[in-house]
Amino acid sequence: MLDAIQFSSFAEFVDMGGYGFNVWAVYGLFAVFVAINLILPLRKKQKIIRQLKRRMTLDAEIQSEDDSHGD
Amino acid sequence: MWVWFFKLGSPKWFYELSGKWLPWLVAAMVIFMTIGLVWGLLFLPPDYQQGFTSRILIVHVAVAGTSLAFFPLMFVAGTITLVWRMKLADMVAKNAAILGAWFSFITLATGSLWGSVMWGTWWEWTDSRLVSMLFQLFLLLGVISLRSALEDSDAAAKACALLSIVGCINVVIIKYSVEWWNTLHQVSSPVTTDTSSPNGPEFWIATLIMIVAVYLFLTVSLILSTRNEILERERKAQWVKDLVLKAK
Amino acid sequence: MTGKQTTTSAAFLATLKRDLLIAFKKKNDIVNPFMFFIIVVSLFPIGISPESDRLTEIAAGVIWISVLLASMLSMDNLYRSDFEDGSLEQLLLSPHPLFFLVLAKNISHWLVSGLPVVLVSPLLAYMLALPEEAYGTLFLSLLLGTPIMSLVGSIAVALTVGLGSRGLILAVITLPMSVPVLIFGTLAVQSTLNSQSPLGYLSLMLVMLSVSVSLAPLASAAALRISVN
Amino acid sequence: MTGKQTTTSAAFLATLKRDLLIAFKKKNDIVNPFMFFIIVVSLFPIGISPESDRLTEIAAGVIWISVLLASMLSMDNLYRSDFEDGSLEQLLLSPHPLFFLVLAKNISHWLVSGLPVVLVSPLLAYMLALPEEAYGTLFLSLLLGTPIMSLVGSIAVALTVGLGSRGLILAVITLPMSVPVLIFGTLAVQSTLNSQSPLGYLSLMLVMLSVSVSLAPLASAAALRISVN
Amino acid sequence: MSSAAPTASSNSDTDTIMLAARGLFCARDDRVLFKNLNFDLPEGQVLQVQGSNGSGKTTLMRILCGLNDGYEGSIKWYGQEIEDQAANFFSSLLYIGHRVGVAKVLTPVENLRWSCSLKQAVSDEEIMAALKEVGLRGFEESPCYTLSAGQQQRVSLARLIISPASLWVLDEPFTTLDRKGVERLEQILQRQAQAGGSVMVTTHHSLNIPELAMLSLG
Amino acid sequence: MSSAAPTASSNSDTDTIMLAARGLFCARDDRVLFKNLNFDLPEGQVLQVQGSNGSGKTTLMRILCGLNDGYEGSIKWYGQEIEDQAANFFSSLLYIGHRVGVAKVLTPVENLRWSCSLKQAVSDEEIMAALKEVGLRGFEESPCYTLSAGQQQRVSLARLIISPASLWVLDEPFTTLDRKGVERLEQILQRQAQAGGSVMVTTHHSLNIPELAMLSLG
Ligand code: HEM
Ligand SMILES: Nc1ncnc2c1ncn2[C@@H]1O[C@H](COP(=O)(O)OP(=O)(O)OP(=O)(O)O)[C@@H](O)[C@H]1O
Ligand SMILES: Nc1ncnc2c1ncn2[C@@H]1O[C@H](COP(=O)(O)OP(=O)(O)OP(=O)(O)O)[C@@H](O)[C@H]1O
Ligand SMILES: [Mg+2]
Ligand SMILES: [Mg+2]
Repeated sequence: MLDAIQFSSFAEFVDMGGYGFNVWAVYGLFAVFVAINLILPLRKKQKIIRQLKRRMTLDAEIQSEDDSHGD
Repeated sequence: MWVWFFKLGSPKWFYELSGKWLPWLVAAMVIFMTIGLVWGLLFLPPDYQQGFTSRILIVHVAVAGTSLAFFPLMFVAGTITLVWRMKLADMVAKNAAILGAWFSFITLATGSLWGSVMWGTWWEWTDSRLVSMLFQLFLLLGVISLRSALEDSDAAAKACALLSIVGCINVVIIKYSVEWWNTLHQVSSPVTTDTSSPNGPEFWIATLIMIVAVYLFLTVSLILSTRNEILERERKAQWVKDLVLKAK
Repeated sequence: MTGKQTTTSAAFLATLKRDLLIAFKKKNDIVNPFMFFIIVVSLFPIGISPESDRLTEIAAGVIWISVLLASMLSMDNLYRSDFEDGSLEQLLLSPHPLFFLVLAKNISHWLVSGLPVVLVSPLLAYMLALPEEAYGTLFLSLLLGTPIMSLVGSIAVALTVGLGSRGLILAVITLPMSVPVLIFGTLAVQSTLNSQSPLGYLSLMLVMLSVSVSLAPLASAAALRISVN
Repeated sequence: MTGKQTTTSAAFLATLKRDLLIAFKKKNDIVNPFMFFIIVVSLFPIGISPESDRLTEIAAGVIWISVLLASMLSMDNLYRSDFEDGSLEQLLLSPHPLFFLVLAKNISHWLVSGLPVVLVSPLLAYMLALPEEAYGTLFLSLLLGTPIMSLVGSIAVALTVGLGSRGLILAVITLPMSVPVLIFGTLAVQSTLNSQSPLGYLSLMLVMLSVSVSLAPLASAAALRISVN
Repeated sequence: MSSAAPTASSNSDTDTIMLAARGLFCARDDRVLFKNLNFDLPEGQVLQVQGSNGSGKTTLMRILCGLNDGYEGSIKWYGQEIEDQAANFFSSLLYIGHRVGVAKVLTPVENLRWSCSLKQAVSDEEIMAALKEVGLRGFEESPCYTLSAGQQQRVSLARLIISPASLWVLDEPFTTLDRKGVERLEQILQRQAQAGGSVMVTTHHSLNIPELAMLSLG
Repeated sequence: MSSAAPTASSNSDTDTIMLAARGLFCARDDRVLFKNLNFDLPEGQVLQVQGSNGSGKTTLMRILCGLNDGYEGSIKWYGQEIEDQAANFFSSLLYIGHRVGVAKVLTPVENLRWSCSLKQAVSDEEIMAALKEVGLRGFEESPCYTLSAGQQQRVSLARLIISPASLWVLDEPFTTLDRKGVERLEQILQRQAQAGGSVMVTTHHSLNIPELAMLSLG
């Protein structure tokens, strides 16, 4: 299987037959694109949960404050 | 059938179901993506004409093909929003517009990187695929900017649904008219877009794997952002509160 | 409780008349698109080149794009002031089908801001040194193209009518949609210049026009209901 | 009665911050001029010709005219919503010199809607096949030209702020005024293309810029007082 | 600002019910404006909708007119769902909201000519008479942007005099009226009720109208 | 709608006169709104401007604030013409008109932060306290387009609580306020008068404020 690899050295791999910049730019862009669109939603989920938690404690505070005013 | 349909419309139901599916989808995505990328980068033999740049093509073609799916998707979601008032459809549509803009942009960028090798130029107005993809991007950005401009989320949902439907019809018209327009310019163009380039079967298998991988990625990303949207919009629902409390 | 209910055609006419009346009172609604068109066209000889050979090449495209811009940007008036002063709500609460009332508003708007631009186009074609044989085609293509753009633009205006910042978002939404009209319009002129018949393109535009007349007001009406909500 | 009076610079900063805040909340104020610019530019290859030789000839002119249009049309937001909700009256009733408050609004507006357009212009220059050596000059000339247009446009917006129909009238008033900027801007690019130094034109634009910074806000302030009357 | 108890008190139960709302629920941004709101509007009744700022009066009025569909519950017009007979309902409805529907460039006469003709045929004499009745004599031909806030409101109120609509929905019609204007409007509302029509009106004033029913929100 | 007799009645002549108008004349479109209008506004006085719709109340208020210069006559601020000391006058003036000066996209806090900072330095705590006092607790961070008509008006009224301005000019500040809001605003006006400030206010209500002076137009 390893003989099917098209490159004999790392330098050749990087060079991509002279089109290194374009090939790597495409793969790099693609990687960034995929990563961003997976990582951002995951991070956003964390943020939402944190916010919702804060909101809930705050609501509870206002609630208890209002209750004590009501007395 | 209808029971199922309306059940799917319930955000809670979708959240739970998608939670079960996600690991499998992610696993499949990782497998296909790895095979596709490793094969593409390491094993794909150079094309006799295009050399190693055919490695660009498997990514480009996969992303380009997938990005054509967005307007139909938004058309369907928009119809559901307007006719059945299903909130879930709008949550999907909102994120589909954003993801679709990303896909269109990456199609343009990878296409340009490919073009700079094949044509010696990064941009070419005489290619109808380029031009119609550019206008698809514009239309998607239009939908996004309408959404961000409208303050009321309910009105924004319906407005964007309507615009997506009108936009979908337009994408089709634009695509054909640009193609037609372009055939008239082919003669004098320095560039010939030869779609039937002599790539071997290996190339097409690699491309196919990449296409599957990219579709899986689209699904996963869309599900993730839709789940976020559900949490935000349903934040008052008891099940979301329980879920938040359970999360660390 | 006197008075009897009006027919739909009476309501259609009343709306058409009212909108024309407002336009004639404001005058700017009529004059501005027209002026804008002339000014934008005349920027090109300044910005690009005053030589007539060069101008001939770009004439049709420049005129078409300027018409497109003038027509998009004039759309802003279509429902805006009605929305702001509450007349739009009254329109929506009418017992008559909204389709016709919206159509009346669209027609009035085109008469006031599309037609004058089309009428003056031969003059600008002359100033940009467009060969004479293409005047007719240019005129006809604009005559068919501008109502399409008005009708399609109307949907976008209806969607954005509640927004504070205007103008640009409208253009951003509708300009990409008018690419087909631009393509067929300029191709028609081009083919006349190449001594071919432009009839194919013109009849295509006619088809597009009839489709938009029958569908766009529906979409506009739906959009208005959404915006007023 | 607590609190002490603010200095003029604090009021200036507060106004600048507020306007930027509004722009970032609305997002569209930032994105739309930018999008409009790109869309309008890409209509030209479709309307005129997609061939790069032809495009090279018109590139500088098309980019400059599109910038002009984007910049004029984005002006509409400058005082409009403030007028409608009454904030403008509050501004006029401030004890600080109106010059600085108006300047703050102008600066914020340019940062938000002028600068992004200038920044993206090299990309479009590439797409329109403008020769590479002219990129720098185009960029610089736009960087000098857009604030001039914002400052001059601001006067026209201030004069028309009370009018119902917008957008176009503004363009009709200001486009003719910005012809000199267009001329010098395109001449600068042209002279670079002809391997001459564009410095003369650019320094002329610099002079125009400094004159407008010092005079235009005064005129805008006066115009605002008139409009609110 | 809280969910309202359903408190409409109709004066006589034998009257025909014109408009009936059952189980109305509306929430905006997670705040429940009203829930399980029920009321009947019989013929010949003036119903004042009361409530503090932000309690949902305007929202309720727009829901009834079909201008807002963000609600749950049923609204019936003479026993039938409104959606099933929209044209019928709309031709019996007259709504005047916060924005009064008066185009600034047109004169009062021109404004009325259009807005009335959406519903019924009307002659210029009727319009002139109505304008006179709301105290705009002498302003018939002035463009509306030269009128003061209260005068513009009067233009829209002139529609009440012309209109044969049996249901009036008025959102704060008294705000900018002077004292005489308020009295005159009260008379007009009363006249409508006597003629068998009905009125729903929001206001923070206390109205001087006999047999007034009240609906309180939050 | 006719030329007004000058009818301002000040309560005590020994007070310092803050604002003095002499021989004011204003005509719009040939109709004389008021002529030879004279009045004094001493420190510590609330002056209600009355008049029917279209009598020129709004016009008068805008003239006093320098927003309208279509008049004749003299307006003095502590004995000196206003034009000669504009900055001085403006820093003591707070005007709230028909359009309340509340940007829709901003939150109440952001709105107040800007509009107050045009005149004086203010802290966020003061703003929060003021918002609480006008009954907007819980709405501090909602964008103003989600507020009801009355709530938006309350945002602008919060400025009264923060402001150290000695002259308030308020054009129909009561229109969309509910009953509690009206009472609270009356208290605020009274407090201003007790602290030695003055208020000019137009409204069609009868205000429940002791030692109220009246100025009638038309
Ligand atoms: C609708 C979107 C697009 C689709 C479906 C698409 C699809 C494809 C496919 C299937 C090929 C392979 C053809 C072959 O085997 O040679 C290809 C090639 C190519 N694409 Fe795209 N593409 C799209 C958009 C773009 C864009 C936006 C660009 C540039 C910005 C671009 C630039 C290229 C180039 C330069 C080639 C090589 C053409 C050649 O072989 O001569 N494409 N594209
Ligand atoms: N732009 C204008 N052009 C001409 N006349 C005007 C203009 N604005 C107002 N007027 C006239 O001035 C008169 C006074 O208007 P103003 O707004 O001051 O009245 P007001 O006393 O505030 O009335 P309201 O109680 O209705 O608010 C009105 O009769 C109106 O016709
Ligand atoms: N577009 C919106 N988005 C979110 N919330 C809104 C929106 N419009 C109104 N609301 C909320 O709905 C509530 C009711 O508003 P509404 O205008 O119906 O009140 P109202 O009873 O008419 O008050 P007012 O007496 O001040 O006119 C308000 O508290 C407001 O915050
Ligand atoms: Mg209300
Ligand atoms: Mg007034």
